[in-house]
Amino acid sequence: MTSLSPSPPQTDTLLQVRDLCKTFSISKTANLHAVDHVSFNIQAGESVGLVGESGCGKSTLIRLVTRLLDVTSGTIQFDNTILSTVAVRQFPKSPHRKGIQLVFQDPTDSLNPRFTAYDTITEPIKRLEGGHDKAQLQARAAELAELVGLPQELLNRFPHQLSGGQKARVGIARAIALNPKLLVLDEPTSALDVSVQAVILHLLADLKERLGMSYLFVSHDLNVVRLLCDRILVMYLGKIIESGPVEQVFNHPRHPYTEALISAIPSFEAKPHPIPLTGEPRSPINPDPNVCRLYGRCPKGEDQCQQVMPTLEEVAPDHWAACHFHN
Amino acid sequence: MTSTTFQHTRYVISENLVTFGAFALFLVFVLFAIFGEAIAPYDPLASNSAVALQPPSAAHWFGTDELGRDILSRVIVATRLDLGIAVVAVFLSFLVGSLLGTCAGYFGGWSDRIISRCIDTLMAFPLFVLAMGLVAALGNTVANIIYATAIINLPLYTRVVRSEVLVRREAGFVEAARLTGNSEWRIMARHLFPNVLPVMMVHISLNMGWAILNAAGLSFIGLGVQPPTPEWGIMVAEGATYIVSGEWWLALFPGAVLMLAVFCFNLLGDGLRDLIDPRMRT
Amino acid sequence: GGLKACSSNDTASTPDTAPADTAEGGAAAGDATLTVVQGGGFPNSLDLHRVGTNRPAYGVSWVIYDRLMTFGKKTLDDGSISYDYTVLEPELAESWEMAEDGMSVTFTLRSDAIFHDGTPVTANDVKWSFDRAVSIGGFPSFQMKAGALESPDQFEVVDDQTFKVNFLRPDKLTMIDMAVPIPVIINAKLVEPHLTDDDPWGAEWLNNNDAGSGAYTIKEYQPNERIVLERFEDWKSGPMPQVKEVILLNVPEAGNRRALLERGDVDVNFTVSEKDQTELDATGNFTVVSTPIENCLYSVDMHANPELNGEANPLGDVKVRQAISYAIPYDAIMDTALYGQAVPMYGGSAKPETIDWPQPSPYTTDMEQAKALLAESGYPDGFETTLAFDMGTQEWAEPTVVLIQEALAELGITVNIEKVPSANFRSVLVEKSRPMIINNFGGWLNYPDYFFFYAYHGQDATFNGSSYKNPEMDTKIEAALASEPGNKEYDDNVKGFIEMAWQEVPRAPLVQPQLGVAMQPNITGYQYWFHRQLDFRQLEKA
Amino acid sequence: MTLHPSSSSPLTSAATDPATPQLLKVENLDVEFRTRSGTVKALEAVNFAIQPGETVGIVGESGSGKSVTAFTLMGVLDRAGKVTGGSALFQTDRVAVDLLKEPESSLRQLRGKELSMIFQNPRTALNPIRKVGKQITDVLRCHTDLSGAALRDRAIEMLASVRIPDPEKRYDAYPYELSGGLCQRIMIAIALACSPKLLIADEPTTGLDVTTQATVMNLIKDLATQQQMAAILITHDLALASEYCDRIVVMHAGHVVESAPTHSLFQAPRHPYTAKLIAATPEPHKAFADLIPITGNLPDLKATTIPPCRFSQRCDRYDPALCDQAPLVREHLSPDHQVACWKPL
Amino acid sequence: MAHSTGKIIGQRILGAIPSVIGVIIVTFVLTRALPGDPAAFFAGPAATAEAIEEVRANLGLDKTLPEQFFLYLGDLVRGDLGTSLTTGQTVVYDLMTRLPASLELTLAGLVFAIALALPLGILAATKPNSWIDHGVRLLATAGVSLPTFFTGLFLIYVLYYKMGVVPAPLGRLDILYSAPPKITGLYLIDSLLAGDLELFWAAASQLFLPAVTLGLFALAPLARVTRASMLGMLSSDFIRTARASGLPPRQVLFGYAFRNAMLPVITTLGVVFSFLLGANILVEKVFAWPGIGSYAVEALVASDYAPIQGFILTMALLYVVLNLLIDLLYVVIDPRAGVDA
Ligand SMILES: Nc1ncnc2c1ncn2[C@@H]1O[C@H](COP(=O)(O)OP(=O)(O)OP(=O)(O)O)[C@@H](O)[C@H]1O
Ligand SMILES: Nc1ncnc2c1ncn2[C@@H]1O[C@H](COP(=O)(O)OP(=O)(O)OP(=O)(O)O)[C@@H](O)[C@H]1O
Ligand SMILES: [Mg+2]
Ligand SMILES: [Mg+2]
Repeated sequence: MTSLSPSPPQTDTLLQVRDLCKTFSISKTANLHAVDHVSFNIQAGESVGLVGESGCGKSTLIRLVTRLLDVTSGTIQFDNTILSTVAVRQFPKSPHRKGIQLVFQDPTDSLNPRFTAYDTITEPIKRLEGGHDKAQLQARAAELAELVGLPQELLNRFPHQLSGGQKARVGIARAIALNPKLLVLDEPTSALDVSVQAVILHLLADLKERLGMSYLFVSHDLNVVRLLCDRILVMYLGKIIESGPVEQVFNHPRHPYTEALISAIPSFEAKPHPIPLTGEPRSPINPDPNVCRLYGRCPKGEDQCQQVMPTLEEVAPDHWAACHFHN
Repeated sequence: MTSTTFQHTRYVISENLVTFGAFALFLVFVLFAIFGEAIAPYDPLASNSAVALQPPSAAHWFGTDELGRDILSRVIVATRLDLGIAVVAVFLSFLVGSLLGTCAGYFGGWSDRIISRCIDTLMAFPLFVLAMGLVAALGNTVANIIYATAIINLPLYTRVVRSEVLVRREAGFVEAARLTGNSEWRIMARHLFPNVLPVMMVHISLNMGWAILNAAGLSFIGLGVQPPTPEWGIMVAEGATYIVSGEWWLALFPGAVLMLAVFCFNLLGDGLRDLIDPRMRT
Repeated sequence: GGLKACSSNDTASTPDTAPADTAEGGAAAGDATLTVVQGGGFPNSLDLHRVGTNRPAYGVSWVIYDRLMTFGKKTLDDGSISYDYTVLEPELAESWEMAEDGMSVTFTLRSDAIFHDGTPVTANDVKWSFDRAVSIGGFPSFQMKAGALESPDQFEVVDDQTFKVNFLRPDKLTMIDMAVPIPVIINAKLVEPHLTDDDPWGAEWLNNNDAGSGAYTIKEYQPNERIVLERFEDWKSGPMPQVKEVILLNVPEAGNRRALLERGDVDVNFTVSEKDQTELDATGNFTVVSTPIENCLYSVDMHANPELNGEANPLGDVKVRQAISYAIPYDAIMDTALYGQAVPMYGGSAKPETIDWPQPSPYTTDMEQAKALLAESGYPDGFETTLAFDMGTQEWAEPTVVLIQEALAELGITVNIEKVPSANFRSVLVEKSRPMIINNFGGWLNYPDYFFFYAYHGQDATFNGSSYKNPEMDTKIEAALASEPGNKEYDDNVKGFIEMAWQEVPRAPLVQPQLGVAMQPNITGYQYWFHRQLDFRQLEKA
Repeated sequence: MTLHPSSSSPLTSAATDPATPQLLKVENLDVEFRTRSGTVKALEAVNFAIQPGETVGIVGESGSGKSVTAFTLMGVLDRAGKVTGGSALFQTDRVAVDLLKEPESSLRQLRGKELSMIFQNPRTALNPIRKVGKQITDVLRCHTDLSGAALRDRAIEMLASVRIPDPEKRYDAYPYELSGGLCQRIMIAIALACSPKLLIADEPTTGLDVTTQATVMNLIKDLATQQQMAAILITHDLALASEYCDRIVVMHAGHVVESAPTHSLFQAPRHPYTAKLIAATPEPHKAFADLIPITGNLPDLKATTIPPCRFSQRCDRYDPALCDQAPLVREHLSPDHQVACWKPL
Repeated sequence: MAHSTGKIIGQRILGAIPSVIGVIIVTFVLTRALPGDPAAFFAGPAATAEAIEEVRANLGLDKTLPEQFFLYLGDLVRGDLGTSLTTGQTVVYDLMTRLPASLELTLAGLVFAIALALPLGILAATKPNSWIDHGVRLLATAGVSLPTFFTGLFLIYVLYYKMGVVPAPLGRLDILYSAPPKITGLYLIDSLLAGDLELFWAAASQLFLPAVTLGLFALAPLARVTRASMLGMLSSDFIRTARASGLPPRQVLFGYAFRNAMLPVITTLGVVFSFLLGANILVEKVFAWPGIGSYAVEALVASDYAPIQGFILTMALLYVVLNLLIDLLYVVIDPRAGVDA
C-alpha cells in the first residue's frame, strides 16, 4: 500500500516499521482501523515527532511499537530484531524490553498510587536488571532523580503528594532508568501547565543530548514537536499522510491537513483567520480503501479523491506527502 | 503517608461524631469478644430453674431465660462467636472473591466469561435460600454456617473486585508495570490488587453486619448453631416466641446488641468510605 | 395399631367429636362460624391414604368422611371428655353382627345416608373404600394390616345395604381398626371417572376433592393456608353439629397464635405450647383443656447395642444407662421445659403394680446413685456422647437436652447436643445412628403390648430408638400381643416386660405428654381423640 | 508613579470613562473555600471590568483562580466556597445589580439570559441523558415566552447558528453521539440561546484539537460580534487569548497581576509574571533557547500567612524590603493598563 | 430504540441460559445432598424397611442420580415440576398460587421503601453533613440492623397485641373474607378489578405490617445509594451548566440531577428486590403469609425435593426477568445503555 521507498535498512536504523496495521473489532462486521499500513524508520539518535488529531491512532501506534498491544499485521523491527511476532504477554521477558521505554501522557494515571517515587523509579531496575542490593538501588535512584531534576527528598513521597511537574519527572526517570535506546513519549506535556511544559521540554532536550537516545515524540501540538524533533510524521485517521524534516514540513506543508494544522496554531502575532477544514472527520470504522481519508473536510476534495486513495509520494528530498494535489 | 493517613483518620473521626461512636462501639465489641468469659457476671451455660424467666433486675441486668441462665452473660459471651462468624465468613468470601474477581477482570476473555457465568449462576439463587440449603445439606455447625455465609457473599466481592480491576486494567500504571518487566501475575498481585483493597474495605465492614443478620435468620428457621451455645441470632429467634407471653427481655436484649453490632459495622463502613474517598482527602 | 409421634404440638390435630348416633344428642344446629388456628403442620391433603399426608389432615378427613363405626366417649378424672376405645358405636353402619365362629362381621348400612353429591351410600362404596385402604400401600395398608385386614378378598358386598368382612385370623384389633381414621367410606361412583391406569385408586383427584358423606363439606381448600368447612345439612350418621362453618387457618408462629386467641380474633388455638397452656389457663379467660396423650411417652433413648457405628458404645453398658437415668434432672425438666403440663413418668415404685401404660418408672434424680452406678460400670471416668433431638419438638426438647447435658457433665459424661431438622430426624430414627436421642412416641390404640412392640421389640422398628434387642423381652411382648387384656397371662407378660424395661432402661422415660387446646370460654364440647385432632362435629359455640 | 492601596483603587479603567457604562465591574472580590484541611484563600481583591461588546481574556496557570472567578460571577460556586467580600455590578437593561448580593431568585432570571457561561469539557457539562435539543429548549422555556413548536424551531435555529450540520437531526441526538467539537457548539448554543450580554467561556477549547479549537473560537468570536456581546475568555494559553481578546487580565494565585489591552500586554508586559508567561509559551517562530520556564510553584493558598505578593517566591526581581509590604499595590500605568507589582518591569 | 430493546431482550435471554442450567444442576445436586431421607419421612413413622423402600420406588428415588436427573430434566421440559409431598399439590399449582402473594408482599415492601428512601436520600444529599443527613443515615441504618423476623414480631406485639391498631397477622386476608376472583393473583389489584373496595381495604390492611417490616430492611441500601448518587450528580459539571443557565432549582434537582442519579438507584433496586424475594421467607413465616418463601422453608425442612427445585428455578427465572426489566429501564432512562449492551 505504502510507497515509502523501502530503503535498505541502514546499520544505524534503530526502528523500522513496515505496513503496520491494527484493527479493533467493534462488532461482528465492523472493524475500527486505528492504524492502517503505517511504515516509517527511526535512526539511532534521531528524534521523530508524530502529530495528528485526537483519535487518529497515535497512541495505538506507539502502543504497538512499545509492545503493549499485539499487531494485526505488518512488522516492527528493532535493533535488527523482529519484535512484532513476540506476544505482548511474553515481551516483558524479552531482552529488548528495556530497549524501548515509554513516557505516558497522564503523569498521575501512570504512577501506581501506592508506590513511592523511589519504588516507581527502581521498579524497572529490579524487574529487568536485577541483582542490585539496596545501596546500589538507592544510588541509582538518586542518580536518576538528579538527572531529571527531582529533589532527593521527594523520593519517599507518594504520587498524590507530588505536583504535576514532579510526577512527570518521576515518569521520565522511570523510563530512562535502563538507558533505553528508544524513548517513546506520548504527549508528555499535554497535562501540564505552560510553565511546567517548558521545563520538561528543556529536560527532554537535555536528556537526549546526554544519553543519546532516539525519541518518538507524540503530540498534537506541532509547536512543541518543532522544538524537539528532527523529523515529523503527520497522521490522519490511521494513516501517515505527510512526513519530512520538521522545518521543511512546518514551513512548506504539502498536505491540506498539515496545512490546516499549522495555520490553526495560535500565536501572539496572528489574528483570527478562518481555517480551511470544515465538517466532521470520517469514521475510522470500516473505512473505504479507495477514498482519501480527508475527503469531505478537505477544501481541495475532488472526484479523484473519492476514487483513489492517495499514497505517499516524495515531494521534496525526504519529504513525503499523500495527496493528489500536493503541489 | 502513614502520618497523613493517621491525621486523616483522626480528622474523619473527629469530624463525624457518628463515625467516632461507631469506632468506639467496635472497640467495645472487640473487648467483649476477647475477654467475654472474664467479663460475664455468670456462667452463660449454667441453668438454674429457680430463677427461670426473671425480668431484668439488679442481679440479672438483662433478666434470665427459660432455663434461668443469665442473658447478659450469654450476650457478652456470644460476641466472640458472632464476630467470629462474621469475620471469618467475610474474610473467606473476600479472599476467594478477590482472587476470582481479579482474574476475571484482569485476564478477561475466557476466564472472565467462566467466572462471570458461575457468579451469575450463584446470583440467580435466592441467596438466603441458598444459605439455608447449604446449611441444611452440610449440617448446622458453626463451620457450615460460615461457609454458607461466605458462599452467598462471594458474588458481591467477585463483582466489585472485577469491576474495580476492569477500571484499572487499562490504567497507565498497569501499562507502566508491564513496560518495566512485570509478569502478569505480578501486576495483578503487586499493582492492581493493593489499589482495589481500599474500596473493598467498605464492603467488608458493611458485609459483616449482614453476615451476623444472616446467621440470625438461619437460627430463626432452626438452622443456627447447636444449643446451648450462646449466639445472638438464636437467642433472638428463640426469645421471639416469648414476646407475646410478656417475657420481652429474652429477645429484646440480644436483639438490641445484635442491632448495635450491625449498626456499628454499617456506620463503620460509612466512616471507612469517608476515609478512603479521595474527594474527602486533600 | 397406628403409631405416631405424640407431642401435642409437633403436628396439629382436631379433637372433639360428635358422638355417634347413640350418644346423647348434641345441641341444635346453629349458624355459628368457628375459627381455629393451628401451626407446626397444616392439613396437606383431603385424602389420608396418600403418601405424605400429615397428621393434621386426619382432622379434616375425620369430618368430611364417615367410617362404619366410631368410638364411645367417657369423662376423665379431671372432668374432661375423651373417646372410649372400649366402646364401638355405629356411624355409617346402623348395626353389625359378629358371625358365630367369630371369623366375620356383617354390617348393615344406614339406609338414609347419602354422600355430599346426594347419591346414597351403598355397600359397593364401602367395599371399594376398604379395597383401596388395603391395596393402596403405604401407611393405610399398614394400619389395616394391624387389624388383620389385608386383602380385598376379605370384603364382601352382600347387598346394597349389607357389607361383610371376613377375618383371616382372630385379632383383638380387627373391630377397633375399622373405627380409626383410615377406613373412610368414599363415594366410589364419584371417583370412578378419575381413575386411570397409573392411578387406579384416584389418589390425584381425591387429594383435592371431597367424596365423602361426613358432617362437613369442603367449602374452600387452600392447601397449607386456609380450609373452610361447611356443615352438610343432610348428614344422618350422627347428631347434627352445632357449628355451621369452620375456618381453619395456618399460623406458624406460636406467639401469634396465642396473641390471636388473647385478642379474641379466633375461637380455638389448637397448637398451644405447654407454657402457653399454663399461662392462658392462669388468666382464667379461656378454656384450656390438657389431656394426657394415651400410650405416649417422651423419653431419652440410649443406644443399647455394644457397638455403634463401628465403635464401642458406652451406653451398651446397662450400668451406664441406669446411671444416666438417675442423673436426669426430672423435676427441672418437668418445670422448665414442660411447665407442669405433662404427667411425670418417674419416681414410681420399683415393680409395676398395674398394667397401665405409661406408668412412672422407679427412677428419680439421685446423683449419688448415678455416680455409684457409673463407677461400677465400664466407664467410671465418663465419656463423650451425642444427644440428638428433633427441631420440630424444639420448644420442650431443647431445654430438656440442655438440662440433661448439664446434669451428665456432673457425672463426667460430655454430651454434645445435636438439633436435627425434622426431615432428617426421621432418618436418624431409622438409621439409629446416634447414641442418645429424645424420643416422642405413642400408639393410637391404647395397649401396652402395642407400645412395646414398636418401642422395645427386637424387630427394631423405627421407634425402638435404642435399637434394643432382647429375646426375653420379645417373648413377653409377643405373648401379650397374642392374648387379651383381663386374662392373667396377659397381665403377667405386661408387668414382666415393663419391669424389664425399667431394669434395662434402653429408654429413660421422662413424662407422658398432654394434648392441649385453648379456646374462648364460649366454646364447649371439646373431646380428646386418640388421633389427636379436633372433631369439629362436637364443638359448640355459644 | 501613583500608588493606591488595593482597597480603594479598582484595577479597572472604566471608572475614568463615565460615558461608557461598564457592563460588569468586579471590585475587591474575595473568595474562600473551607476544606477539611484548611481554608483556601482562592481569590483576593480581584478587580476588573468589562465594557459592552468587549472580549476580555483571563489567563494564568492552573489554580490561579480563573474558574473560581467565573463561577462566582455565575453564582455556581461549590458549596464549600464563600464570597467573603467585594462586589460585582452587572448592568442590566434598566438597573445595575450586584451579582454577589442579589437574591437567588432574581439572579436566576439573569443567568442564561443576560449572562451565560460555557464550560471546559463540553462532554461532561451536558446532561448525558437528555437530548441536546431539549437542553436548549429547557433554557428557552425558562427565559422566554416561547412554547411548543416555536421552542423547537428556535432551538434548531440555534443549532444552525452554531454551524452544526443537519440541525434538525442533531436536535434529537444525545451528547455521547457527538464529537467534542460538536458538544462544545451545543454548549455555545445553550449559552447564546437567549442572546446574553455577557458570555463567560471557561477554557472552551481545552481538550479539543487545534483545528477544532480554531473553528470553535472563530465561531464564538463571530457570534459575539454579531450579537454585540461581551465575552470573558478564560484560558491558560496566552497565544490563544492574544488572538481573540481585546484586553487581557493576567491572574496568578488568586490575584489579578496585570490587566492591559492585548497589544500593549505583549509589547510591553509590566509584571514579571506576565513576561515569564510569555517567554514560556511555545510559538511558531520561537527558538528552543527562547523558551524559558518559570521556576517555582504557586504558593500554598491554604497557608495561614501568604506573602502579600503571591508571586514573590518565584520572582527574580523580589526585593524583601519592597515586596513584602502589604497590601499589594495596584498601579495604573495608563487608563487601561494596570499592574500589581512594587517593582514592575 | 425498538431495535436495541429487542436486541437486549434477546441477548439477555440467551445470556441467562447457562445460568439457569447451572441453577438447575446445582439445585438438583444440593437437594440430593440434603441429609434427610424423604422416603423415610413420607413413609410415615410406623413404616417398615419394605414400606420405606416402596415409597422410595414410588418417588423414583431408587434410581441412580444421573437417571433421576434426566427424568427431572424431561419433566422440566414438559413443564412438570413434580408434586409437593408437604402440601400434596403439584409444585406448579403451589407456585402459581403462592408467587403472587410473595410478589405482592415484596412489591409493597419495595414501594414503601422507595417512597421513604428516595425523599430521604435526596434530602440528605442536598444537605450533606447536616443533622438531617446524619439523621437519615441513622434511621436507615437502624432499619437494616435488625433481623426482619424480630422487627416483625415486635411490631405485631406492639401494634396488634398491645394496641390493636393493625389487623391480626393472619396472612393475606382477615379470617372472614375470601379471596377476590383470581386475575393477577395480587389481591390489591384483583379486589379493585372486582370493584370490591372493602376487600381492597382488608387486603391492604393485612399487607401493611409485613410490607413495612420488609421495607424497613430495604430502606438503608436505597437511601444510601440515592444519597451518594445524588451527591455525585449535584456536584457534576452538567448540573453546574443547568444552574448557570438559570433553570429553576426544582428542574435542576429533579429533571436533571435525579434522573441521572436514578441509574445506580435502579441497579440497587434490582439487587434489593431479588434480595427481598429471598429474605421475605422470614417475614412470611412471621405473618403467616402464604408465599413461596415459607413454602420453600417447609419443603427444605421436610427434604421435599420437588418444591425446593421448583422454588429455586422460579426464583432464578424471576431474577432473569428482573434483570431484563432493569436493563430495559436503563435503556429508557439512559440512551447510552442501549448502545453498549
Ligand atoms: N482498545 C480499543 N478498542 C477499540 N477501539 C480503540 C481501542 N483503542 C483505541 N481505539 C480507537 O482507535 C482510534 C485511535 O485511538 P488512539 O488512542 O490511538 O488515538 P490518539 O491519536 O492517541 O488520540 P488522542 O490524541 O486523543 O490521544 C480511536 O478511534 C479509538 O477510539
Ligand atoms: N471546591 C473547591 N474546594 C477547595 N478549593 C478549591 C475548590 N475549587 C477551587 N479551589 C481552589 O481555588 C484555587 C483556584 O482554582 P480554579 O479552579 O479557579 O483555578 P483555575 O485557574 O481555573 O485552574 P485551571 O486552569 O486548572 O482550571 C485553586 O487553588 C483550587 O485549589
Ligand atoms: Mg492518545
Ligand atoms: Mg479552571
